[in-house]
Amino acid sequence: MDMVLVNLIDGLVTGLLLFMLSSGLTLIFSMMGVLNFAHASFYMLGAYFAYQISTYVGFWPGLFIAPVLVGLIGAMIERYGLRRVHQYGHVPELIFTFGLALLMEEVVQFFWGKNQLPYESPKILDFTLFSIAGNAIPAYKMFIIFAAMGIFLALLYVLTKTRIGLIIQAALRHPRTVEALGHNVPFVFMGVFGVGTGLAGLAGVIAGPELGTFPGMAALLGSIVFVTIVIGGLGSLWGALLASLLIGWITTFAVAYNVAFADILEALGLSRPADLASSAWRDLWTLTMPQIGPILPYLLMIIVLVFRPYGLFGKRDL
Amino acid sequence: MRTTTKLALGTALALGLGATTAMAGTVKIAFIDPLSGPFATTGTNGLAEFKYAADQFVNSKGGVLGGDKFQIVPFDNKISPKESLIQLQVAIDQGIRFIAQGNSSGVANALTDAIKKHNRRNPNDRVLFLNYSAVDPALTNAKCNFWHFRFDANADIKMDALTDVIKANKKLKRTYLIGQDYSFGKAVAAAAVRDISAKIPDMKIVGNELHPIGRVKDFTPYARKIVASGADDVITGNWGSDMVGLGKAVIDAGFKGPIYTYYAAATGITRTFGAAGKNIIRLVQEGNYNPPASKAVDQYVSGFKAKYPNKDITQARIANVIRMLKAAMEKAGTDTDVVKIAYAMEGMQMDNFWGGKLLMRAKDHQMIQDVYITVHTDEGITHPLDNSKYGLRTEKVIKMAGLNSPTTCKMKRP
Amino acid sequence: MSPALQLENLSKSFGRTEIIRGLNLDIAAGERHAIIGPNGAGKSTLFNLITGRFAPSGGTVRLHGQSLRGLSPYQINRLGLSRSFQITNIFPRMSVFENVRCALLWSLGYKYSFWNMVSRSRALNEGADAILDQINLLARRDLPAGTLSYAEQRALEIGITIAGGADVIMLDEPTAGMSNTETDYIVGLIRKVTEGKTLMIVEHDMGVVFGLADRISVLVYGQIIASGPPAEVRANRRVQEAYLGAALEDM
Amino acid sequence: MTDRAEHPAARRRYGGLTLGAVAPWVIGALLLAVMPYVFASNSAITIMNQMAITIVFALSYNMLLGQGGMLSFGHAVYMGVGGFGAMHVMNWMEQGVIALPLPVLPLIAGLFGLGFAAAIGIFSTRRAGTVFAMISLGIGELVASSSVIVVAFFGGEEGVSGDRTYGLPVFGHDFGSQTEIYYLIAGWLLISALLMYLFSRTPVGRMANAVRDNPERAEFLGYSARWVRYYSFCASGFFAGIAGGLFAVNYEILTAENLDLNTSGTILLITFLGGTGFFFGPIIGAIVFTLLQTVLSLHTDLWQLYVGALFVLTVMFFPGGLAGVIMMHVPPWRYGKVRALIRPYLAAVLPAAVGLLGLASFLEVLFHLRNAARGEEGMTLLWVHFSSHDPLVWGVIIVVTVAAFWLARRNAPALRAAWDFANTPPGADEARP
Repeated sequence: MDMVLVNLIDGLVTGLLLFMLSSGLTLIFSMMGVLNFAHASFYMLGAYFAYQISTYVGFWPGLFIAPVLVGLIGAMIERYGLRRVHQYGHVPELIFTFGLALLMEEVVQFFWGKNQLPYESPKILDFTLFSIAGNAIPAYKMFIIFAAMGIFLALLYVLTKTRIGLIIQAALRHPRTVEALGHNVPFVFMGVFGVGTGLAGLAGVIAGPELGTFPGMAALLGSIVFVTIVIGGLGSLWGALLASLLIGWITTFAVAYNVAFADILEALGLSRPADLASSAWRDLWTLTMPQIGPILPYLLMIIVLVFRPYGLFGKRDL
Repeated sequence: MRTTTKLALGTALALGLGATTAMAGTVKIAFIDPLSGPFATTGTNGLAEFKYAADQFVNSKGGVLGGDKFQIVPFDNKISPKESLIQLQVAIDQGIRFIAQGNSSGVANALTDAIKKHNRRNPNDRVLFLNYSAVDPALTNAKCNFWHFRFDANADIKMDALTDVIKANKKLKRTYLIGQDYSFGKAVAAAAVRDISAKIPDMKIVGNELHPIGRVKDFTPYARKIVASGADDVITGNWGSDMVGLGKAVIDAGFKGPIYTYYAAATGITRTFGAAGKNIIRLVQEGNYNPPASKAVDQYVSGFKAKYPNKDITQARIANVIRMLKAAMEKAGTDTDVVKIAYAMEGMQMDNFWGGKLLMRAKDHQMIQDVYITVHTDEGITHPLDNSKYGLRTEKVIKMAGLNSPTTCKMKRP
Repeated sequence: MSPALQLENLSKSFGRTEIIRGLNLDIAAGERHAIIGPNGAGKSTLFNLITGRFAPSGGTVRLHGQSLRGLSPYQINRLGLSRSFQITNIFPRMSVFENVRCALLWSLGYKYSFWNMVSRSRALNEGADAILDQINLLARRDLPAGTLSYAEQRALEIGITIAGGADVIMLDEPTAGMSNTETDYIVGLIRKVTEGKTLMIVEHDMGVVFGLADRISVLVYGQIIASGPPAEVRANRRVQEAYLGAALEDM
Repeated sequence: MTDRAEHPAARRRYGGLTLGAVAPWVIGALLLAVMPYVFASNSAITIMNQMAITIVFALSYNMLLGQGGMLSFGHAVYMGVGGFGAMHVMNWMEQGVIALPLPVLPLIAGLFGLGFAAAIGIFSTRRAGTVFAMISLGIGELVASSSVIVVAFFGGEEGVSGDRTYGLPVFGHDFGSQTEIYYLIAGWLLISALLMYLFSRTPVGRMANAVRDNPERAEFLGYSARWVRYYSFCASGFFAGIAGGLFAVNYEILTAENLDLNTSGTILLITFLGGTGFFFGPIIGAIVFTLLQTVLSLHTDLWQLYVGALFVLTVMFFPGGLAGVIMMHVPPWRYGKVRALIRPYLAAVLPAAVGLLGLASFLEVLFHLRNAARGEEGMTLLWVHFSSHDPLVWGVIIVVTVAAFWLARRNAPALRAAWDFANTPPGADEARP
C-alpha cells in the first residue's frame, strides 16, 4: 500500500512535467493548427540556458530568465520562419518544425557539446522531504508539483478571467472568428507561440536537474508530448492536464508491477509451449509489463484516434 | 536534367572517395565508429586514444618493420549498422586492411558477418577486424571467426570477476539485476544469474528486469522497486543516458549500497554523478590508472590529458590493440599479409601496458587480461575524469580473468 | 412512376436548434426545381441532407423511390445524384482537364482499378474534352484549375458536377458573386448541360430562378411554405409577406 | 505545383507512346547500365546501391505524401517488415527449406510490405491529415519498440543476417560480388520506378491526387476518399517493402535501425528536399542526401548541422524542393529567356553561395578551435591548410562572408527583376491576368 502512494506521487511528478510541455503545445496547436514538432526542443533549450545561467548566478535567476529567453526565441522563429511557411499550408509548417527540431539539437550540441551536463537542483532543495517505506521523496519533487500546479492555476486564470484569455479561448474554438473581431491575428499567433515555447522552456528549467540535461532529452520526450495532447483533445487545457496525469500514472504503474504476460496467457487458458526456446511465440510468453510500459501511451493514442478522433476531452476535430 | 544530376554525382563521388592513394610505408587502420550524433563523444574519445596510442607506441618509436608508420583513418558510422557496412567498403577500397570498431555490439555483429563474407568472396583483399570494445559474448562464441579479435574482456568474463568481488563481500545478501532490453543487457543478466547461482548459493536475486533501451524518461519507478525489494547491491550493464538516469534515480530514492556497472564513467557521467555517487558507483573494467601501475602509465595518461584537455583515457585496451598489432606484425614479418598477422596474433602473449600480462586466446580470439573493480570517488585519485575531482580508484584486481572460461567457438582457419 | 427525388417528413437539428422541420417535397423526373428562401432558411442544410453530407435527424430521402438512409455521399453519387457547392470546390492543383476526367472515372466503370492507364481510354479522354467543350473551357484545358478566374472556376464546378452523367443534378448557388454578364453566361450553360435531366437549384438571384425553373419551392425556417410554378409562387401572398416582398415588385 | 501529366504535344492523341514519354526511361536505363563502368570501385558501387534503394523508398513515400497527401512519420516500418521478411526467406534458402533465385526476393519483400500495409491501412487511412500522421507516428513507435522485444521475427538489437549466395544461380551468377548486386538492384529500381509512375496514371492514382486536393469533392464523384487512400497506402507499402528487400539483398542484414523513427524521419526529409510535387523529385532528393550522408560525413563532423540547416532553408524558401527549383526554370526556357538570368545569377546567387560557405567555414574553424587536440592547430578547409588559432584566418573568413552577403543583397533586386522578365511570355507586355 505504501508503494501505491509512492507511485502515485512519482506518477504525479511525471504527469505534471508532461503537462508543462503539453499546455503550451495544445495552445499552439489549437490556435495555429501547427503540430509543433520542435516543442520539446524548446524544452531542451530551456534546460541548457538555465544550466548556463546557473554556472554564473545559481539556479533561481535561471528559473525566470531562461523561459523568457526561450519564449523570445520562439516568437522570433514564429515571426521569421513559421509565418513565412504558413502560406504554403499545414503540411510544410509541420515539416518546418520537424526540421527545426533536428537543427536545434545540432545547434545545442555545437555550443554545449554532446556530454550530459552537471545541471543540478538548488542546494536549498537538496534534501529528503520524507520517506515512505524506505523510499525517499526529495524536496525537489515537491517543488516540481507545486510549480506545475502554479502554472496550471495561472494559465486557468489568464484564460478565463482576462481579456486576452477570452480572445484566445474564442480562437481555440473558432479560429476564423477572431480575425473578424478585428484583432491582430499574426501578433496573437506570435504571442501564443512565444508563450507556448516559453512554457516549454520553463518545463526544461525545472525538469533538467531531475531527468538529465543532454542532447537526447528533446527526442526522448518529443513524441510523447504529441501523444498527450492528441489523447487529451484539442483546445482543452483540462484535457491536456488529465491526459498528462493519465500518461504519468500509466507509465509509472506499468513499471511498478511486474505483470507477466505468461500469467495472462495462462489465465486465458493457453498452455505454455513445452519447448519455449524454439517457439515462435516465445517473446510473448516472456514479456513483462515494464518492458512495454513506455510504449503504452502510443497504443492508447492509436485506440483513441481510431474511435474518438477528437481526443478524450476535445471540443473539435483534429 | 537527369544526365546532369548523374554527372554531378559522379564528380562528387570521385572527389569524395577516390582522393586517397595508399602511401607506401604506412599501415592504415580504419576507425569505424560514431563521430556524429548522440554517441559521438564516445567515438571521438576513442579516436583520440587510438591516435595517441599509435603515436606513442609506434610512430615515435621508429615505426614497425623498419619504419612503417601507423595511420588512424576515421570513418563516421553514425552508430548505424548500414552506414558501418558502407564505410567498411570505402575503407577497403582505400586499401585499408585493419578495421577497428567498438561501439555497439549490434554494429560489431554486422561488421564481423560482413568481413567474414568479404574475406571469403575477395581472397585478394582480406581484412582483419580489431574489435576493441564490443563485449557481446556471442562474438567469441557462436559468431566467432578467424578475422575477428576482441581486446576487451567480454561481458561474461567481467561478470565472473564481478561476482568474485560480490562473493567476498559478506554483507551483500540480496542482488537486483536491471538492464537495457537488448542483446547486451540480456547477456549481462544471464551471466549474473548463472554466476551467482553457481558461486554464491546464499545470495538472493530479488529482481531481474529489462527496460526499453533509450526510451525511459524517468527511472524513478524502477528505483522505487529496487529500494522496496530490500536489495543490498545492484548490477547493471546500462550505458549512456540510461546509466545516468538509472543511477541518479536509484541514489535519489535513498539507495546506499553498491551499484555495480560496466560503463558508468567519463563522457560527462562521472561529473554528473559527482558527490552523490561517491563510494556507491562501481565499475568493472579491463584496466585502470588510479593508482598507476608504473611510471610509464602515469606519463602516458598525463601526456594524453595535456594533448586532449577535454578527453580522457576511458578505454585502456586501445593501447594494447596498437601494441599487440605491432608485435604481431613484427613476429609475422609483414604488415600487409593479414592472414600471417592473424596467425601471429593467435595465442600471442605479452606484457599488459596497464600491469600484468596479456594473452590472445587462440581458440576464440578473446584477449585474457587482468580485470579491475573500481570505485567512483575523489579520494586517492591521481587522474580524475571529466575535469572534475572524481575518478575511479582500483578496489580489486582479478588476475588473468576468465583464463579458463569456456567457449563454444569452433574456429575455422584458412 | 415515382418522383426523381422525394423528401418525406425530413428534419435536422443541431443540438437544440432545429434547422429543417418536417419537410415534404416531390421533384418529378425532368423537372427544373428551384429552392428559394431568406438567409438561414436551411437551404444548404437541405442540400447536405439530400446528398449524404449530413445524416437527417428524422424522415427519409428517396431517389427514384430508393431510400438513401445511411448511405455515404459516394454511394449516393453512384445512384445518379450529383451536386455542386456554394463555395467553389474543385481540385486546385490538378489541371482543368484532370478535374473533369476524374469526375468521369466512376461512371465509366473504372472504379479503383490500377491496371488501366487513364491516358489510353478513348471514351474517358474524349468524354472529358467533350465536357470541356460544353463548358467552353477547352482553351484552358492544361492550366492548373486553381489559376482560373472565378467565373471559369464556377463553370468548371458545373462541368465536374454533370460529368458523371448523373440524372439528378443539384446546384448550390451557381451564380453567387458574379457580375451580370457572367450570370447570363452561367445560366445559359446550366440550361444547356442539364437538358433532359432533373435539376434542383438553390439561388438568390431571382432573375436566374424565374428564368430557369419550372417549379419553385420557398423554404422559410426549415419548412416549405409554398411550392408550384413560378407564376403561382409569385402570386402567393404568404410568400410575398415572408420573403419576396419588394424584390418581386421589381420584376 | 501542378501535375504536368499531359504533354501538350500529346493533345488529342490519346494513349500513343510519345518519344518524350519514353526517352527519360531509356536514358535512365542506359545510365544505370554504364554507371559501374564509370565508377568501378566497390565503394562507389555500394554507395550507388544505397542510392538506388533510397530512391525506391523515397518514391514509395512520395506516393503517400506527394500524390496522396498523407504525411507519415512511420514509413520505415513497411520497408523494415519487407526487409526482415526477405531476410528470413534468404535464410530458408540457405537452409534448403525453399529454393528460389535471389532476384525474386525483393518481390517477396514487397508482398510482406503490402500485407502489413493492408492490415494497418484498414484503420489508419480512415482519415487524412493530422489523424493519419499521428497514427503513423504511433504505429512507427510501436513497431520500433517491438523490434527489440519480438526477437523471433526482428532478431533483437543485432537483427537478422544471412548470406545471399545460396539462391538458385541465375545464368551462372551467385550474386557474391557487389557488381552483380548492383545490376539486380538497378533492375528492380527501374521496374519499381516505372510501375510507380504508371500507378500515378491509373484511375486510382489520379483519384489519389483528387483526394489529396479535396477529399470531400472526390466523395461526390462516386469515390470513397477512404478507400482511395487505402489503395494508395497499400501500393506504397508494397514498394517500400521492395526497397526493404533490396536492402536485405545488398547488406545481408536488417537491424532495429531499419524500423526506427530516425529512418522514417529521414525519408520524409529526403522526399521533401527533392520535391514532392514532381515524380522525379524524390529521386533527386535520394541522390543528394546519400551523397551528403556518405561523402560529406567523411570530411566534416558538423555534417548533420548543415543537413538540418539545408532542410529548414528549403522548407522556408523552396517548398517545392530541388525539383521545384529546376521546374521553375521551365517557363524561362520555353520563352527562350534563360540567358537573361545568367548574369543576375552570377551576381547574386554566387556571392550568396560564397557567403554560406564562409559561414560554414566560420563554424568549422570555431569547432576546430574548441575541439582539436592541444598542439594540433593546423586544419585543412577547402584544400587550404592553415592554423585555426590565426587571427588573420578569422579576419579573412569574416570579411569574405560579410562582403559576400552584402553583395548578394545588393544584387538581389536585379535578380528579381530579371526573374520577372524571364517569366513573361515573349510579346506580352504584362503578365497573364
